[in-house]
Amino acid sequence: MKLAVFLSDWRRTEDTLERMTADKLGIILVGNGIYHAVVKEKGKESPVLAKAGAAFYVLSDDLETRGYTSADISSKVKMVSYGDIVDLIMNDYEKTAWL
Amino acid sequence: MKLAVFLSDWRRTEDTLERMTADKLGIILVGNGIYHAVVKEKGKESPVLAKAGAAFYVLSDDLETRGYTSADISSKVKMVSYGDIVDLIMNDYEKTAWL
Amino acid sequence: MAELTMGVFPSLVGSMTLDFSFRLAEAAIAKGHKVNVWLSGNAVMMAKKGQRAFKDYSYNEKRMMELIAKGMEITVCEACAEARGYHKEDAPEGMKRASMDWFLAKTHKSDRLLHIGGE
Amino acid sequence: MAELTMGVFPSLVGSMTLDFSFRLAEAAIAKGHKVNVWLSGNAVMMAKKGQRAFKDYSYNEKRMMELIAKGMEITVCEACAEARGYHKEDAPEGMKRASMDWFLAKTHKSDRLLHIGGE
Amino acid sequence: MGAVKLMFVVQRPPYKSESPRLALTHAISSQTAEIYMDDGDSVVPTVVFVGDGVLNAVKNQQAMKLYGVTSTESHIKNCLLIDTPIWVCKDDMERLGLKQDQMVADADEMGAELRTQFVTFAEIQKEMEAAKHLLFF
Amino acid sequence: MGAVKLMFVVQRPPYKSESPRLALTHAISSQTAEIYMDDGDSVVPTVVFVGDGVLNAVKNQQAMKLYGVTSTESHIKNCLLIDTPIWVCKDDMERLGLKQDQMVADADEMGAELRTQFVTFAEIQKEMEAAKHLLFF
Repeated sequence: MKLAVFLSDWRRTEDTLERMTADKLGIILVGNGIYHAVVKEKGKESPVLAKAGAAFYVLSDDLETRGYTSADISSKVKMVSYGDIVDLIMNDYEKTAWL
Repeated sequence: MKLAVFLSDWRRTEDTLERMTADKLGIILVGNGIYHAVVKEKGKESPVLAKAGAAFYVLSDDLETRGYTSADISSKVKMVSYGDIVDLIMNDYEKTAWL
Repeated sequence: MAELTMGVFPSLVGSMTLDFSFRLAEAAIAKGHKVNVWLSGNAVMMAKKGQRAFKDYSYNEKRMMELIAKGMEITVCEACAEARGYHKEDAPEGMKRASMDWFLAKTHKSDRLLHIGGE
Repeated sequence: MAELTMGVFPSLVGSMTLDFSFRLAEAAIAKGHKVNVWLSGNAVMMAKKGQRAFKDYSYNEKRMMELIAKGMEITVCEACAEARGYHKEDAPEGMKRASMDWFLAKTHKSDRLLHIGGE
Repeated sequence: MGAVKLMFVVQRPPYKSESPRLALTHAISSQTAEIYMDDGDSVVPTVVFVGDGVLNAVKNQQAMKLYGVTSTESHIKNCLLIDTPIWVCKDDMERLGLKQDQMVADADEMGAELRTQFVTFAEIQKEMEAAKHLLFF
Repeated sequence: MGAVKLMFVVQRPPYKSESPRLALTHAISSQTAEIYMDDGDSVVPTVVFVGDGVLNAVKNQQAMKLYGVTSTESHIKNCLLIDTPIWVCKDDMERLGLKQDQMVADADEMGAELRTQFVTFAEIQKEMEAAKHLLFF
């Protein structure tokens, strides 16, 4: 399946993401999920960014709301707008999961 | 200080409890906090019950709401009622913290 | 043009998830998609008109009304609303009230579903 | 007899924290304590009268009214209520509306404070 | 389009959140959704408990007696009664030390024919692939 | 009873929850609480950011521009302006890789005299002991 996963929390209370697989997987960081793109806890990148085979996106509005900019994000992650998210879920992926 | 701490979550998103100290510390498990009294994840008791020097309480109503009884709780934990919680916070402790 | 149905459950103020949802709906409509929104759980807080716009709280009533005018279909869970004391006369114009089966039926023909749970 | 002030922030339906809070208040009053309750954040959802009692949703209006009759003082954050579209005429009888300083002042003389945050 | 498969995935424990309850009540409402659909169309939900969500399926919940609200146990039984599949991830039950005899396994007393299925995450993954839409709670 | 110390402890990040905002607005309201109290009485709040709560104090938040809501940054500055102490746990800043120049350190442009204090958890613990009441958000 082609799956777009939304993460909106920094401290996650589920481990579904780690266990799921998809032929094509996009992880869209929104809300407090944006911290996975910018915070290096104890010097290490968020384990979310280690999900094998996934493409990573971060919503610019939510990033900048919290005081960060494109200069701060991991090179694995692409900045996107609301319009880009619409295109991702309508064109690039078939199913969504807000975890 | 004499501190009564309330825990109402199973997957906690703070680590304040681990870092705080109190001369007298009571940990009152309510809501989904009751799982700390009964669930042994991977065979191990909840790390909450390892907090040094603390007394542990679990609200019977919230325990039984979730399908557990006094027979299921760790021997470290004492079952209490709403009335008992009132006595604890009014008589035995001076400050409270709902984490 | 395709059809997107969103099920939104978190509350008006707090998580900013309704702010997100209406902005996403706006972007989808701007791209020519049909958008349906189902509000359940604490998201039924949108079913009380006359919310005041303060700078310290999420305020979505105005944007929601504009999107309804642009063809967004929005329906609120009737039982979830009544349990919170929101009656028919409280609902903003253009918002429907229905039972949960409305949402289930909408998913049937929708090309995409974005279901946003949580409080 | 001592005085307990509770600050309660989570929503009416969802976490069951308001159910907890009113039951604790009831137990404290039964033991002769004076109880003050401050509702802020999504807990202002109690400031809408006419909530329907369904078995699938937390319902606290009846217990709250009984506790008010027994002397519980309960005040709701005015701005938090207005932002959600709850006006003065929506509030149940006996519930006061005030700004946040009411709560801060209450803590001054209270023997105990139980502040329950969260959504 | 005929029947469309929906998958309701409950990932979190009961009562502290309204989500598990809403997953079950929404799934149950699929029964009456046909009034909004064309002849021959239907939605077919499966409700899956994974992660800490398996705690929703612990039996003997006293929510009605103690708090006056329907228990998630009772909703699970209602699902079984109307033939909505209930799946509980046994990998997570094992992780949390839950035995099958602690769980809501059937609604025999209500006359339900369907029983709870205890499945692996691999089976859940497969079902996710088969569903048209996913709803995570 | 004179002055009573209150400690507001913010443990979680901003925006996904209303809590950090409410901690700040409630602390600010201590300024006007005297109308409800006897002469000479007052409440004296300190607002402390610990754990992931330190993320509230990252500067350059664009919440007003992008979502039309006051940023927590702006509320922190308002606290400083009315001489309400703002403490940020530096142990947690270090853990999350936050440098002091990324943080809201003052409200000089508003004419505030007070500045953010970057403190250890040990100092916070001491202040918790000194406060009459604790409010965790």
